[in-house]
Amino acid sequence: MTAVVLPDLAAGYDVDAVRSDFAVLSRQVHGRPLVYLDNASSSHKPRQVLDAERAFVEQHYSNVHRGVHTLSQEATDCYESARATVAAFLGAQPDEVVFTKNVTECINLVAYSFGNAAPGSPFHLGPGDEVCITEMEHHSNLVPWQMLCQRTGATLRWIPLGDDGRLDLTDLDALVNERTKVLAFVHVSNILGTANPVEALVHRARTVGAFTLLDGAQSAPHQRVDVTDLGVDFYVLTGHKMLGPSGVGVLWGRKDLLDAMPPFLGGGSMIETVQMSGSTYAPAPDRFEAGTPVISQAVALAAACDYLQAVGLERIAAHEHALTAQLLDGLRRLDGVRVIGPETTEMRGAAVSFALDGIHPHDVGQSLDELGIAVRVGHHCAAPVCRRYGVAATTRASSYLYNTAAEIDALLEGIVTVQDFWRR
Amino acid sequence: MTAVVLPDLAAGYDVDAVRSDFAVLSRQVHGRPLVYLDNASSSHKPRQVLDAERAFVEQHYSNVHRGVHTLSQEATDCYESARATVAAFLGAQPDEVVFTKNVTECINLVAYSFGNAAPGSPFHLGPGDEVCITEMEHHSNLVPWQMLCQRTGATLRWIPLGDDGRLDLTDLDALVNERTKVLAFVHVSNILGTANPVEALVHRARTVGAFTLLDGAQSAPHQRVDVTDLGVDFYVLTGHKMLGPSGVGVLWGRKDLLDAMPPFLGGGSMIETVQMSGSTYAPAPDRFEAGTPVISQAVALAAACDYLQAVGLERIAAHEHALTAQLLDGLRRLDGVRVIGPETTEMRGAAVSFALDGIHPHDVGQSLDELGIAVRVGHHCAAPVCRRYGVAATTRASSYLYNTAAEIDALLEGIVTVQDFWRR
Amino acid sequence: MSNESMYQEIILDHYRNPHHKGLRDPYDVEVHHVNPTCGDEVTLRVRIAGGLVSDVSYDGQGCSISQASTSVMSDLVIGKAVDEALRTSEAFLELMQSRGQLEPDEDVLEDGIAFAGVSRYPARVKCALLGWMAWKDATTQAVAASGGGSA
Amino acid sequence: MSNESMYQEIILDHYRNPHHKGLRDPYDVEVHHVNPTCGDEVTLRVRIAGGLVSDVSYDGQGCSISQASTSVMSDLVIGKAVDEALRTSEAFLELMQSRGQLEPDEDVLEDGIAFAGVSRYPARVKCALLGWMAWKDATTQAVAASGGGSA
Ligand SMILES: Cc1ncc(COP(=O)(O)O)c(C=O)c1O
Ligand SMILES: Cc1ncc(COP(=O)(O)O)c(C=O)c1O
Repeated sequence: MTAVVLPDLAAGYDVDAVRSDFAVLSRQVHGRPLVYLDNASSSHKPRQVLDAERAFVEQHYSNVHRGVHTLSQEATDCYESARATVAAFLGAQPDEVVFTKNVTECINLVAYSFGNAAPGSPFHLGPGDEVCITEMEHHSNLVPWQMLCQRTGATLRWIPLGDDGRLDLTDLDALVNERTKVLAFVHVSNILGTANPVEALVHRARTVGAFTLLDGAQSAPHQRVDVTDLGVDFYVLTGHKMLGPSGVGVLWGRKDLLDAMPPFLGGGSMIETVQMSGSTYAPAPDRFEAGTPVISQAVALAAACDYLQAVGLERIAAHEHALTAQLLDGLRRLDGVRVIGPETTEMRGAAVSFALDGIHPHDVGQSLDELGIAVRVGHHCAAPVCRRYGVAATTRASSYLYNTAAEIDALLEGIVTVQDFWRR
Repeated sequence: MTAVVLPDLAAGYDVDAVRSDFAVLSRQVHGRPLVYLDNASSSHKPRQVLDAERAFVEQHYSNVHRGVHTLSQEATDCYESARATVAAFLGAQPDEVVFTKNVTECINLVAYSFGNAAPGSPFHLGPGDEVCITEMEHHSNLVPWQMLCQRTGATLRWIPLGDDGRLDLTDLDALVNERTKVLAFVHVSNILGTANPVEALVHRARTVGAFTLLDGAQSAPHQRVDVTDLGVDFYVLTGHKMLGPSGVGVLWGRKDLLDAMPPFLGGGSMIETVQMSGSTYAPAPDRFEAGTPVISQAVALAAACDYLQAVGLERIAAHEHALTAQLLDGLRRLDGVRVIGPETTEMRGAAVSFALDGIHPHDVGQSLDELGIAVRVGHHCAAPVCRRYGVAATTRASSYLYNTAAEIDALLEGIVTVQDFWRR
Repeated sequence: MSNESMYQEIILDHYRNPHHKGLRDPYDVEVHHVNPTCGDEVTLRVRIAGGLVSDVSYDGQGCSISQASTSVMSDLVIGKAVDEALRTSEAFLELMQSRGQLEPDEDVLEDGIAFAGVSRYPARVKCALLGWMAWKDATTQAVAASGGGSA
Repeated sequence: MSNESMYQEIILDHYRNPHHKGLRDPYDVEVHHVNPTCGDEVTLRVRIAGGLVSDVSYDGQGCSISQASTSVMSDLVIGKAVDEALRTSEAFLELMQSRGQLEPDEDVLEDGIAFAGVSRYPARVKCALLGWMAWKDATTQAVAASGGGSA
């Protein structure tokens, strides 16, 4: 319905053209040009995405699904086309795509749905059953499973981290075993940057008949993803990290599983028949979209997928790879810097965590901010990782399609300035 | 952070001034000016709300809460001011306000949190305990309680409907009794228009020590709400019906209850400490906002609250009251029309459901659409109400602050045209 | 109503004077289908004899689209070989899923082409399919019960 | 760093040369407080005698703001009457919650006024309050244990 003008990058990766689509990137912070390196936390949104959402809301908005009037039919068309776009983005079918509010809800959806399964159902968990995660999970792929295990009496196990910032798979066969019902792990770590060996883990899970859930919050924004190639049962992502708005996440699940799983949230639109005494539920994806869905956010997310594909995910990945190499290389040349996570660009994403000797991450982050450089400091919702590497917190720089080599240089210089200031 | 120009209505209710803020209202549908009377399903959004969201996203966006850099601090400020604005809108304190994706999630949040409570907790339910709702609930305030009762073994009971479209309170004392843990009911019905006697119901619930939840999806948009005056324990609303975007809902709860209730969704931001072996949780409202919240949607909803208050909720209520009287009066003069719900304007909202003899609601809705008139047809997510009044579906017209007396006339004339067409 | 109305004269005719309506004997299979979102329902009987759809009869209530479409369906399938009738129902299904993008084949769908406009209204597609889905369900059951392929 | 920096010289001085740091005897109550979002922690001892805060000592680790603020706090409360010290801590709390809107009173907060800028950074307010909250907790416990009002 909405014509969106996408960047024309046929001639090569023109980062300036990309940057011009993001209003905030021309902001000044403390009198310096903003250097935004907090993309693993959330990305900015190009005007194409904002325009698409606004055009939809101003011309075609209405509630979806249940109406026969023109606006409601147009809104339904826009919403369902958004589902088709996101599905195509993941190499999937539209009816395998469930819209939620964020990736955290997606994971809770799966965990609660399993928790609602009756004994005898393939999704049921009880004492003696196990859920396996890893020590590098974001709290959003950790706490829901802790809570599920608490409710059901199942046992939570985890694959530990090695000293190199990668999973230690030595005991994989013991950790993922015949009792394992679910293996849930992160595709690319938001704190370490580590990219995990999906194939090996999925292979092991399949061998023992465990369901697999892949947390794609940090992969979908940065690389081409094909859920069939990945071979997992569930893949989840969050819109705000991939040029979309806050308030939208996506659960992709195998259709046969989604149709068989018990519902999670109850309410309008997820039902088939409702009587006071009991209800039956609609097939997926409706079954998992109770209430008025995140309509305009889904439309905006589809525009973000279009934008990413117009720029080209391979080109984005290559661009980020170069920036990451530059950053890792630069950090290596500095004194008093320790990278937490893989120190080379093999099997890794663009998030780079580090510690500066004797300077608290809060002070690093705040001092960099005074230079206009936005990085994230803290435990990055992965407290066990910090504990594993003996730090209370890290400083993390994470680049995206609109960052430049000059910005990485600015960060590296900024680190030196910060070191000088705090070591006076 | 964002200057929003609000309508100046000091001089009286100027509906044309209000209309000029809503782009879609100047649309044509099937060659006729759009007459949008589907507001109980979802409302349109004025440019002030869209501008506020866009200004935020283009200048101050970042993830909230966890960052020390300037953008993240600004975004946190905007998000937390939005919470304060919504709290003030409800006569509440900011830390009693939880942002969700819609009212359906709010109700599930409360139901699942109660379901997660351990035996001995005041929120725990088990066999012998009861949840009481009403026969006029939206599926979103019905299915979550059915599911909770299924999980816990508690019993679901409901206050029945009388022939007049109002609750039949004859057996109230038996239905809400010493075993009742929760009384959940709708403030204003989305299908019947009925406004419920909150005071009497809350009084009974308090007498037996039951928690009360009021579904304000259809009251918050249309009248001044003060949660303290209402005397309930939980009040829930949804943004998209009150000039806000899709993708945002609000749970208000008494702070002592929110702080004591077990968490619902697990993940980032809702935790205090996380170890692989177990976690502790943050106080409310953070405890109930797992993952990246609906940041820009909350900012937009606050702008919607500002807009509603600038126009004046009393004036909006009075304007709608006049339109509802005009519609009920007009329907009464027509042959072959049956109003389903209260037939006068006493204790009622602006949603008016009706049936045309011998014409299926689908055909009514579609034929009205061909005249440019948008109404909703179906069971309006309240199937038990349709069953109660012996219809498969109804046609519902629902007005809001931007509707005009001329539009109500257009609907009434449209009904006659539809009757003529289908009775040929 | 306007020219671009989904309510073509053909549809209105079938709605006002439905063909083959009223349950009849003999039959092989009877089914009852409901559209839960709007409460429309149909009870439908099928008789298969010698590889032919020898009779279809039905009763039900619902909107003009579901009623007219069931009437058109019965006209189209009665007397056809089961195979061919199933192909016709596939063609109708395809038309309904086309979101107004398909030019229907009048040789195959006859009066059914009047529903092309309905396919632009997702909320109404289910109405148009109610009777067809009931027929397909009943026919599949009847063929399976007769223990044979479709001939 | 820029002029509008939250890192005022006073803060840096206290951070580099913290006052009263190192756990000391005698004491009435010892508490351990952690800021879960960043892992900063402090162990703090309080001794109350004759209605006065006669000693505060502490150890801990954390960012410059939490360390400097604890140092400033100990300067401000040691030797004060418990009542007065509690009022000082209220004044500091109020300053921290002011989002940069309050003009701090130097007579009451002395070096503490250097933290006015920190109140503009919600993420850092908790850092600035860590030591104060620990002190308040310990003092309240000590007063309660001594079985008395605050005098
Ligand atoms: C009374 C009532 N409750 C609950 C809901 C559900 O709202 P939402 O779909 O925004 O969750 C609605 C609206 O659809 C409603 O009118
Ligand atoms: C790997 C990973 N998983 C999950 C999340 C949670 O995402 P959200 O907060 O959007 O739910 C994040 C981001 O914060 C993440 O990086």
